[in-house]
Amino acid sequence: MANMNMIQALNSAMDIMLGKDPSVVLMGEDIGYFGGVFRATEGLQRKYGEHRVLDTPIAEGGIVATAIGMSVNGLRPVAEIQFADYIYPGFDQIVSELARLRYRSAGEFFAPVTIRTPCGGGIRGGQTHSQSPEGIFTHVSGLKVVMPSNPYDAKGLLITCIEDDDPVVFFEPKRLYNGPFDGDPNKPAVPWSSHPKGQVDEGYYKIPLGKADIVRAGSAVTIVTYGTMVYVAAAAAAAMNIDAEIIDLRSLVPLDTDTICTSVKKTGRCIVAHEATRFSGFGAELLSIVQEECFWNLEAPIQRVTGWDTPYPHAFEWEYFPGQARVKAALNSVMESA
Amino acid sequence: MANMNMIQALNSAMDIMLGKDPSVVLMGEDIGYFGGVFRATEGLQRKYGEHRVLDTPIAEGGIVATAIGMSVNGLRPVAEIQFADYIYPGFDQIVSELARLRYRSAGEFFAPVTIRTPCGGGIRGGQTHSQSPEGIFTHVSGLKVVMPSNPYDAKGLLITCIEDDDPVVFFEPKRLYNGPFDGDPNKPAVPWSSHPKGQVDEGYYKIPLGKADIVRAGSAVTIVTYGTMVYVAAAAAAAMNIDAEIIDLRSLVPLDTDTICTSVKKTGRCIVAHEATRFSGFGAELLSIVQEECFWNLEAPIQRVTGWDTPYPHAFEWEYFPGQARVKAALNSVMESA
Amino acid sequence: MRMNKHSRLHLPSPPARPGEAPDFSYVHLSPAGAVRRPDVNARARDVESLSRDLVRVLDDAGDAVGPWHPHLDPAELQIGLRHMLLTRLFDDRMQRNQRAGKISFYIRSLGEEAVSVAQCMALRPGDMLFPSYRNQGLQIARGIALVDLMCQLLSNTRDMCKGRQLPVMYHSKAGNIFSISGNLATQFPQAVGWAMAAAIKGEDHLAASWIGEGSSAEADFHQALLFASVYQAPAILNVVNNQWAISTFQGYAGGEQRSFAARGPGYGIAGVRVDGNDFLAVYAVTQWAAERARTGAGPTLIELVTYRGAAHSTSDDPARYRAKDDAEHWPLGDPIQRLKTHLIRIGEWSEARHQALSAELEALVAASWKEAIAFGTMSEGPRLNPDLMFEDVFKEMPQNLQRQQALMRQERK
Amino acid sequence: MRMNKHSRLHLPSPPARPGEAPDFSYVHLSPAGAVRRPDVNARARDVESLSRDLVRVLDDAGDAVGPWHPHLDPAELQIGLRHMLLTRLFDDRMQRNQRAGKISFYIRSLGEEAVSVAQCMALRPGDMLFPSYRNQGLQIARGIALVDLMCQLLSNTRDMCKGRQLPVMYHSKAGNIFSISGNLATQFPQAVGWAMAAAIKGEDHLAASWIGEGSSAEADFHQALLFASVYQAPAILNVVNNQWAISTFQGYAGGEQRSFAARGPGYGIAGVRVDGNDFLAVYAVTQWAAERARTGAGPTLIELVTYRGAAHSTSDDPARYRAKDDAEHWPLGDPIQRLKTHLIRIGEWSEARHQALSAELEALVAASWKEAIAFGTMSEGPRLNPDLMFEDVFKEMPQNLQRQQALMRQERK
Ligand SMILES: Cc1ncc(C[n+]2csc(CCOP(=O)(O)OP(=O)(O)O)c2C)c(N)n1
Ligand SMILES: Cc1ncc(C[n+]2csc(CCOP(=O)(O)OP(=O)(O)O)c2C)c(N)n1
Ligand SMILES: [Mg+2]
Ligand SMILES: [Mg+2]
Repeated sequence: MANMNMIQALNSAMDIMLGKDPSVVLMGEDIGYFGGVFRATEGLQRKYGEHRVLDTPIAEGGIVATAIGMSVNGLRPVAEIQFADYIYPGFDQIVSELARLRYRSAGEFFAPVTIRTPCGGGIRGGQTHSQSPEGIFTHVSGLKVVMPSNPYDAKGLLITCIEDDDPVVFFEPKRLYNGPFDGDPNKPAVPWSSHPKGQVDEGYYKIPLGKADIVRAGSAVTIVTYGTMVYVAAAAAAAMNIDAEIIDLRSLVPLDTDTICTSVKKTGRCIVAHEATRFSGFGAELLSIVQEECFWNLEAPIQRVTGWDTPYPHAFEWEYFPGQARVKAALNSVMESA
Repeated sequence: MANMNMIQALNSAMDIMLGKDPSVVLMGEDIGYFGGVFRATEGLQRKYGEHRVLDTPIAEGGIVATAIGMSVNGLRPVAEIQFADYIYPGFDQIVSELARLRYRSAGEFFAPVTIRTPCGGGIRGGQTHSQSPEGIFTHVSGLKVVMPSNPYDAKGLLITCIEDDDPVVFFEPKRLYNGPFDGDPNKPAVPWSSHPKGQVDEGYYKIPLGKADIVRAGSAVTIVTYGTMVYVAAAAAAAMNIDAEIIDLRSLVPLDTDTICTSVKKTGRCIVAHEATRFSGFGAELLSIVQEECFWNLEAPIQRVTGWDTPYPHAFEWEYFPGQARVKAALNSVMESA
Repeated sequence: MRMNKHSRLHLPSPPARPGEAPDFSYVHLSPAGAVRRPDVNARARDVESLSRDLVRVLDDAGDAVGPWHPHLDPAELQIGLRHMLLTRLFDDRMQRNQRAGKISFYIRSLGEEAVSVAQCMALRPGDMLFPSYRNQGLQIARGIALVDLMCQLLSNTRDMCKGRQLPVMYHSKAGNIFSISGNLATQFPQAVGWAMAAAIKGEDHLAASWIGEGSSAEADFHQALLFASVYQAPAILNVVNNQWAISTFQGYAGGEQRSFAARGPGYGIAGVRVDGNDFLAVYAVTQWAAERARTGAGPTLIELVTYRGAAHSTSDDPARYRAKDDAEHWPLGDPIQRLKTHLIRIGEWSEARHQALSAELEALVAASWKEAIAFGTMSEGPRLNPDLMFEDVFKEMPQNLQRQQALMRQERK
Repeated sequence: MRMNKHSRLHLPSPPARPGEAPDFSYVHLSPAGAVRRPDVNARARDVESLSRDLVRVLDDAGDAVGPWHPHLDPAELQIGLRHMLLTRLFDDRMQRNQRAGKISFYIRSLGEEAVSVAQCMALRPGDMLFPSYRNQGLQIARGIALVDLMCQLLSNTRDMCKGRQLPVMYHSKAGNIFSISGNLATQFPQAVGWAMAAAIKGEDHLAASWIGEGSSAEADFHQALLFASVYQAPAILNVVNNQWAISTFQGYAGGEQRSFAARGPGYGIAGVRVDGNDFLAVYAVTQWAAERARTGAGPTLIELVTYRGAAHSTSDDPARYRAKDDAEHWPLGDPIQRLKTHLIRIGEWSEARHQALSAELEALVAASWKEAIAFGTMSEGPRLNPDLMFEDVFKEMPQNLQRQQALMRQERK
């Protein structure tokens, strides 16, 4: 066990996989010699060579397309998209090709590509360094969608994704790279070294996709969330002294419906929370599933806690970000309802 | 008034706008000399000239990008994407640019572009001529999203969209081009000439965005839907002799939440129906809104009727398509629940 | 060029619309044998003229001339003729089947058979092919059984795609032919990625891909050239310039200003323009490009100048947008006729043998069709199990798809 | 080139990494005055050599020589010098402000000032500019007030973007400068669309756009060139080759094989490679391109060869990936120094005047900053109303945003 922040844990996962499986290659903008703008691939090119850790042109479409071709030729590319906000030039290759290759070729061809990309706000990055587009990808049949919330999970999930024979979009909430964040920008930053999930096994281990983590058991209300909002929601519930059961989904597709519904059937109340914009966000799917499966158990309408339906505004970061106040309002509403 | 099918109605809308406003230009693949693969622009290049009705390279990204530039220079481009399945190469320009230009420039620049694109299945088009990606676009702040279900609405809505100063993605359910379709492929095709909404005013008229149409008033259950499913749902309810209130949304963004909620508060039961895949589809947003706004009125869980979560399979079109059987199952469930 | 008196926007126009006389004077031709054949290791910048000229081997008389003459064994040429003829007869029959309502959709390659057949024959079986929908000649030259292609067209119980793709969207893992996409040009940079992987693994296979000149307008064309150039990937990137993209003339893909091959040198990639209806020239140029790829001299962009002899697809009617007898005036003739003439001229073929071959191949097509329909047609015989709809979305079927599969079964009761 | 013994993938490498000696021998130079100046109406295919050569006017001594000498009025040159110097001093001060925590982020254009300033001056006020984030010289040369730029950097109450954009993402409707996007290269084809509209309307304005050489790898680069070629749009497409894209050397954008200007001829577009640090050459080439655009001779692709003198942005540390003293060895020198030397040489400038100008401009920057911070800073003074967050998503605020705005207000109580 070692102290690792999320970047180090991701680096460790890739290090281990490069060492273990000669078919694993990393590729992306600035990821080679430089080690990535967030330094997730630091040292890996030096260790494994330029032909295993490739710098690429600034062309997200070309990165995804060539990764598909490489994977069809037996490699297992892990492609970094520098910011999730820049994934759209690769969208056609992801949606029309990566996600559908296995299906359209009746399983003869498949593309075990992992796309890693930092997402989310809270870093004063403005509208093009703060987006949370995960919901869009969850609507694309054939893609797996993962978002860890801590170093331990990040490493185990990334190893699982790299070994998975299906394509995965792996979102990394960049505000959590250096430590958990409870939504209050005025508090001093907390490092991962002071958090149990910052204790990371140095060796190879996996965390299965489709298994949510109950980060806090509780009986009063179920909070279904993932990424940064795990900490924001926990802090808000704690501040209100509400015995919330907090579920960190970790993988959005496949989705651990059982854990969610078991919890809601127990608590009878539910909020879903994410940073992404509200309208047609992934929260709508979560809410829908809970409504469909747990309707008769619900004692109050399910509430969504989300970013507002605007682009991410640079100067209004903390009015935009779904912080504790927004969670509390939802908790209030869901607890009060009778 | 004249008999028009949906193609003729769309053609009439563009004809009128080309005639009325010299800043309107049409552009797209095969739309000029040829008149479009679905013939929606037939005759318009001959009538208004090659510089008003432009054939373009096969490059959806370039089409959207140049349309944005043209609109910033005072034109009002109506761009056709030949099939909605081919909109993704233009996705970055739509999401990162078209949708956000007004916001990021604090209103100084804006892009009044209308993107028309045929969507949906039921025409044996296989996975790349049958998709219903509207849900994705509804998640993008700054875009309006419209889908008419009949010639009369198609014309009035398209004129509104062209005149609208915000960007719009205008989806045309291609299975409805020639007539309403109740989901049964074995019945003889019904032409628009035998349907009241095939009677179309030949002149200029508008239908506002954000106003849903109650195509059938009823008291037993609310069916919230749009596009092809309007007819499928109506047929299923009729066959079951259920007094359904059927709401044709017409515009998804802005959404007529009031009409939906007023209806559900009256009926106490609701299903939402669309052709698109279920997981994170627009139905999830509709369900969520109804759950949030009408929870205490609901007598049964809201049900979703959708395509399955797979690509659109060529050989299994009618097992895939959400036909009357699927609507009936949902109606049964929502009506039985006590 | 027509334009409104105010607009000064340039709008490309084809030389002949319906009712006008065909005019191919815009096609720049070089005489057969006239274009030099640079060393396979020449640098891209030193072979730029190849992107403007037109490599041709067969002259009007049917003789093979000049430095690009590949000196193939007559037996090879006969195989090439056979594949091309089979491709055409297969197309003819499938077209008729579509018209008769037996398949839902079809796309012919009439007049373009040399492209796929000669290129495939110039490559090795281990080379990976990333075709477009108009490369059925690749399937045939790689020896995919007609009945397998037909079963795909029928979406029947032996359909390699398990009913999931439109007709003609074949693939063959065993034959090293990639799955065809309905989305134009996507395979072009994928092929480059495949080639990059071959290089990373130190293997000497190459990847070849084909797109239409219209599709070269897509972003993926640029991505393919760029990545191929940066990593000097062992790839052959082919633009089949058949002059039309549905109704849109090649000028709308940029062909009015410059050849498509000329894009290559702009990216530091060798670009070669070749007579796409000249089996020998296509073979020779492909062989040259393949040797470049295998010897580390980098990728090649080949523009195959040909003509779409038929409608775009069974959904199209070209009489609406181009001169009716255009194809007959095409200056580069018909690829099958030209190879046949050559073979006869060198004493390795005859009208009689041609007749016999035609008859044999027609019989093969007919027999294959008979075999194929035994596995089911659109209206009769066995049908694929709709359960298959839910497989292969993921490697393992997730819970929600299992549930949907169960619901689907219930619906069908 | 380093590679594993098995891999044969080519991997571009910069000539010097940290600790290595700078080496710019890869940069192909032409002597000042050596490159011919074709007629503005020359066809793209007839000016291909311009895409390989390097247009230069100022020689090492500071004299202006050769056919591209634009013979500008000394007063014009002095204005150019002033704009460049102001750009640099503005950059210096903003960099220091960022380091002092007064703004969140900044991007300098150190060493590239001639690109924006000379190009802007060679264009007309009605021409529309589509800049990247490293073209602050355009804003300055177009006369946008420093205080307006600073208020944007501060996201304060006078911020033209109403707080919605990262620092440096300016725009000016009145100044005909388009809104800068954080997404690379998107503005390139938009500029072409703007130019197409100008042509459709029969106006003789042109559109000019700028991207970095690294960004030319994006699909939008291809779309811009393609649409510009097809419609012969009155556009000037500029690739600023400052050799680096964050940590990535220009070889990874394809520059190892061929110049970026050379992409132009591949699309049938005139391509010109110009010394980006030579104010006169940049001016002359831009003027030539503008005349082409206005006279219907079509678009031009200009590669401006320069060097990124500073870090990519305030978030970057180039010592991690390039030789420390690289910039000092850059063979094309410093644009401000070079124009200054020229002006002195022709007797139109002096060290004393330069000192005085520097002092004046520093005072202007300081005064502007003082004015700007009165409208609020990150930590003090007035602050934009967060209500603004919900405006301009649509022209009219829809119901759901009104509701969210109300909720936001409640949260803040
Ligand atoms: C991304 C995308 N856009 C549009 C289409 C519709 N489409 C199918 S084929 C075609 C024309 C392609 O022409 P070309 O590339 O020249 O190939 P050819 O048909 O001539 O072989 C078009 C526009 C598509 N399939 N994919
Ligand atoms: C689509 C997209 N991908 C990646 C980035 C991240 N990024 C910002 S600047 C930059 C480097 C650009 O280099 P270049 O185009 O050469 O311009 P320069 O910074 O040298 O002026 C990168 C990769 C981005 N902003 N947008
Ligand atoms: Mg073609
Ligand atoms: Mg650069």
